[in-house]
Amino acid sequence: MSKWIPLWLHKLSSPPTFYRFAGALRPWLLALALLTGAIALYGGLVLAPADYQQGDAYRIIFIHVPSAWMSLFIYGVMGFAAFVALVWRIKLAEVVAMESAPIGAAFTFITLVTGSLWGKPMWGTWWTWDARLTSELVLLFLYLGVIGLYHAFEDRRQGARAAAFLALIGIINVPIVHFSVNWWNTLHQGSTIRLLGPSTIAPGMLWPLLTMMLATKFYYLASLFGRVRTDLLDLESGKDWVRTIATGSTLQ
Amino acid sequence: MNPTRKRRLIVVLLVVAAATVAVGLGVFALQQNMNYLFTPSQVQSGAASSHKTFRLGGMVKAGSIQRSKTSLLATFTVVDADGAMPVEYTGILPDLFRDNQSVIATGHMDNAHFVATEVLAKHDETYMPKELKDAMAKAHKDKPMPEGSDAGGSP
Amino acid sequence: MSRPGLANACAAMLRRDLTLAWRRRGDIAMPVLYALIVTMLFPFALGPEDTLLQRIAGGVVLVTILLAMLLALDAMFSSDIEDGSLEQLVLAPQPLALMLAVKILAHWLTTALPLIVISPLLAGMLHLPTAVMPVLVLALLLSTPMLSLLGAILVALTAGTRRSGMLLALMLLPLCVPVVIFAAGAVAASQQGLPWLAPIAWLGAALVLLLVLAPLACAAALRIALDA
Amino acid sequence: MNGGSLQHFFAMGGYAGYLWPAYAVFFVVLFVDFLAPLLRRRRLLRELRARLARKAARQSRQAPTPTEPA
Amino acid sequence: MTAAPTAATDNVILLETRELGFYRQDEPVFASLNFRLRSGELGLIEGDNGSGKTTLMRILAGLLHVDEGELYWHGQPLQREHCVGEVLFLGHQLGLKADLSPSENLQVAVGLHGYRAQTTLSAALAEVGLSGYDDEPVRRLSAGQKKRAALARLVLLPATLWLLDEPYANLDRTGIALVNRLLEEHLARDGAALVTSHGAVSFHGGEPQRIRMHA
Repeated sequence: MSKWIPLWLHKLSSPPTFYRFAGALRPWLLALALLTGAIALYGGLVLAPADYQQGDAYRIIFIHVPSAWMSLFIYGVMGFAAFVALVWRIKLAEVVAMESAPIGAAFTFITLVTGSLWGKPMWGTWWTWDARLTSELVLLFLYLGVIGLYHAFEDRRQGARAAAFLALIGIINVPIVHFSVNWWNTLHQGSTIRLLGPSTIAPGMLWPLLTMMLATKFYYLASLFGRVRTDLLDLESGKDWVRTIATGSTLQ
Repeated sequence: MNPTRKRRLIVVLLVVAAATVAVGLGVFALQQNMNYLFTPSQVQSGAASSHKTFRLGGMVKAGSIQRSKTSLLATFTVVDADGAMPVEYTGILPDLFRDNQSVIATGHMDNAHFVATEVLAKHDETYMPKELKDAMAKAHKDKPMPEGSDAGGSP
Repeated sequence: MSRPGLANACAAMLRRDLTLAWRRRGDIAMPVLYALIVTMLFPFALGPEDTLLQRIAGGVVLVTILLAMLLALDAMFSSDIEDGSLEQLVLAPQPLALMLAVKILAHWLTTALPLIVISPLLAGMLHLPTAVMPVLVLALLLSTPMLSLLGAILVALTAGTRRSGMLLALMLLPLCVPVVIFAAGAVAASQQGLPWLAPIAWLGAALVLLLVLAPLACAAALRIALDA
Repeated sequence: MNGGSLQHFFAMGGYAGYLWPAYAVFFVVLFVDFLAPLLRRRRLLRELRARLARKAARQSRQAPTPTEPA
Repeated sequence: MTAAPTAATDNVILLETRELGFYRQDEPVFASLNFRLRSGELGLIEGDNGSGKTTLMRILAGLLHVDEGELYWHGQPLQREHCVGEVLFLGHQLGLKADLSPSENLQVAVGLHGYRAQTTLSAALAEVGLSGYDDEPVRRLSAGQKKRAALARLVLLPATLWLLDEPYANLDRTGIALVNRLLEEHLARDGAALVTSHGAVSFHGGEPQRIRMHA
């Protein structure tokens, strides 16, 4: 089964190797996230002009939209890692899937709260049962379910596999929820940034948005690496490499 | 055929059969008319007459907004391509509520006008500075901004 | 030695679960009682205003029945896990998914069916028009098996854990959102005199798919959960 | 940037009450998310060191190495 | 691993483990376990509490995933589908429904597994000494009688390999003799059995293969 995995990936998926790799990369990722985040904030809050319709309130998109993207992107990563974990039983994949869930939940929560803070002045309501909002809420519940199931097991690896299974079921569920709620005509606007055809956003507003998207991606990787490192220490606490780290004088 | 393969084949056949039935039912369901939003012209043609409460969707007619000086009562007209419906609403209207804005109002008919219990403003997915918008508006004289389709993948 | 046919095995399982349920008849009555009490509370909480009760009747009955089923869901495999019957079932020379499907059917017959039988009474308590009742029952007939099937997957996933009541609710909620939307949509449409076949057709489509996929998923989940 | 324009900036065209809480939520949630594993890691390592110390003490007390229960 | 050579070398190798190991939370429960079980042979798995006897049984039954090493069934790498219906497992939990009578319980088992040749339900109950109890719910039986009801499955159902986890627990002297008789009959039919026990077992039908468990 492991012959399908390239050798370097196989090596990287060994916990001590990944621990060192992630430890070396994490500060750089964090620095990149902070740098791009700062640029995006300056661009979004100071440089970008006010919107013709929404005035300054639209500036919430610079965090709302990247967070919403991340909430879905992280679910995708989690689902992929969950699949790998279930099929090939690779420990690192289990850990990546399980440690992605809290970050995804954090971004989903941010999306919901900032969306609410945007919806009140613009639509006139904090919340509406529209397809996007509802599927985002369901996404939050899925994340919480995965986290809850993971922690309900005494055996961590068994919990990870059960929660990974739930994550896979959830992947199918999110679009279904979206379309089922779509019935009740939707209030949320369409997609602004399109892969095909021109974006309907002015360039001065677009670049901070894209930069922030990049920043959240870097942040996700930095946070994920930190979480995975911690979880590996916990899971492998009986192994020699962890003992060396624990007793070593430097907290590396 | 060995039992494992046979079992797998049965499972695959069952899944395919179920998917076929499900697709059939889905196609049938799509052919049914599911309309939860009525435009003023539909209301006037009597399409919504069987409902007590329904949703009215359309654009706010320019210059039709009248606010009461003593209360929160507001009256305005919602129009679509070839219909208009007077609406009355008591409450605080959202900031985006203005002339030529797409709105969705929930409520019921009272004689010839619509009494709304909730008014929501729908904004489009276009973001641009005011100057640019003015410039564009000048370019395509009195052409409304394109209302985007809702088929996008990202929120 | 002779291996029994699938039909025999299914019949044996169904008979076993139904006999067990019959020996504990009191447990069957509990969800019904629960649904009656919850429905009764609504007029008290909202006031006996007919129009208001009528408007919410369909949704209230659906949600009440969903919650009543959730109450009974936990017990779907718990006794079988405790006494080792589930291990024996996993090791039996029969397709596990099929056996689980039979167990789910037995569970549906003993928990959901009594609820569907009293659903007109529940709806009547909230003054749902009689003309809408058949649609409500039809919606329930299609949606409750889905809740049983989805619930079975989640119960199987939590089979290896001790505290699972709240967790089960948290996990089931996102999965049953579409089911509730379509079932309630059909009832509401019928109540407003609109065509209600479309949501019923969607429910049917989902049910057909779940009937095949859920037992397979349930079997996989159970193997994961027992693997410790 | 003088005081007036700074004030103008913070007012955000009258939407300050919505905009700034949104940004605050964004940063607070992500900060907590980032801090949680670091704290957990510190605790883990402390516990592990304590466990190893206890084990070493146990082994030095009983000169012949005892068989650890699996 | 000490696997004493036995006389039954002419029979086919039914089950073989190669370097089998199992970990719980990365702590080895047992490691590099090697043994061969031939048809007509009894394997006695010995070890202290916590040495992984039950874990091994559950692995062999197919309830637990193999972490390390390989399992062979008739010389082929073991897959679940190959040994389906050939293995009977008797674990700590007996798999009896407390609200059903012994015969009802057995009927369910027969419905899933089928009958072994030339057995009937009443004969099986008589053999384990539960003749008068076939309408009593299992809940009201004593611990030893419950065990006997579970043993009746061994009499009634077809299988090549028996995996018996602590079959002597809760049994009186006649019960122990019953287990031994059932084992002897099973081995005489060219069946094989693996039995765990942490106590001394006096098995009269020839010297069993002893498999010691340690981490």
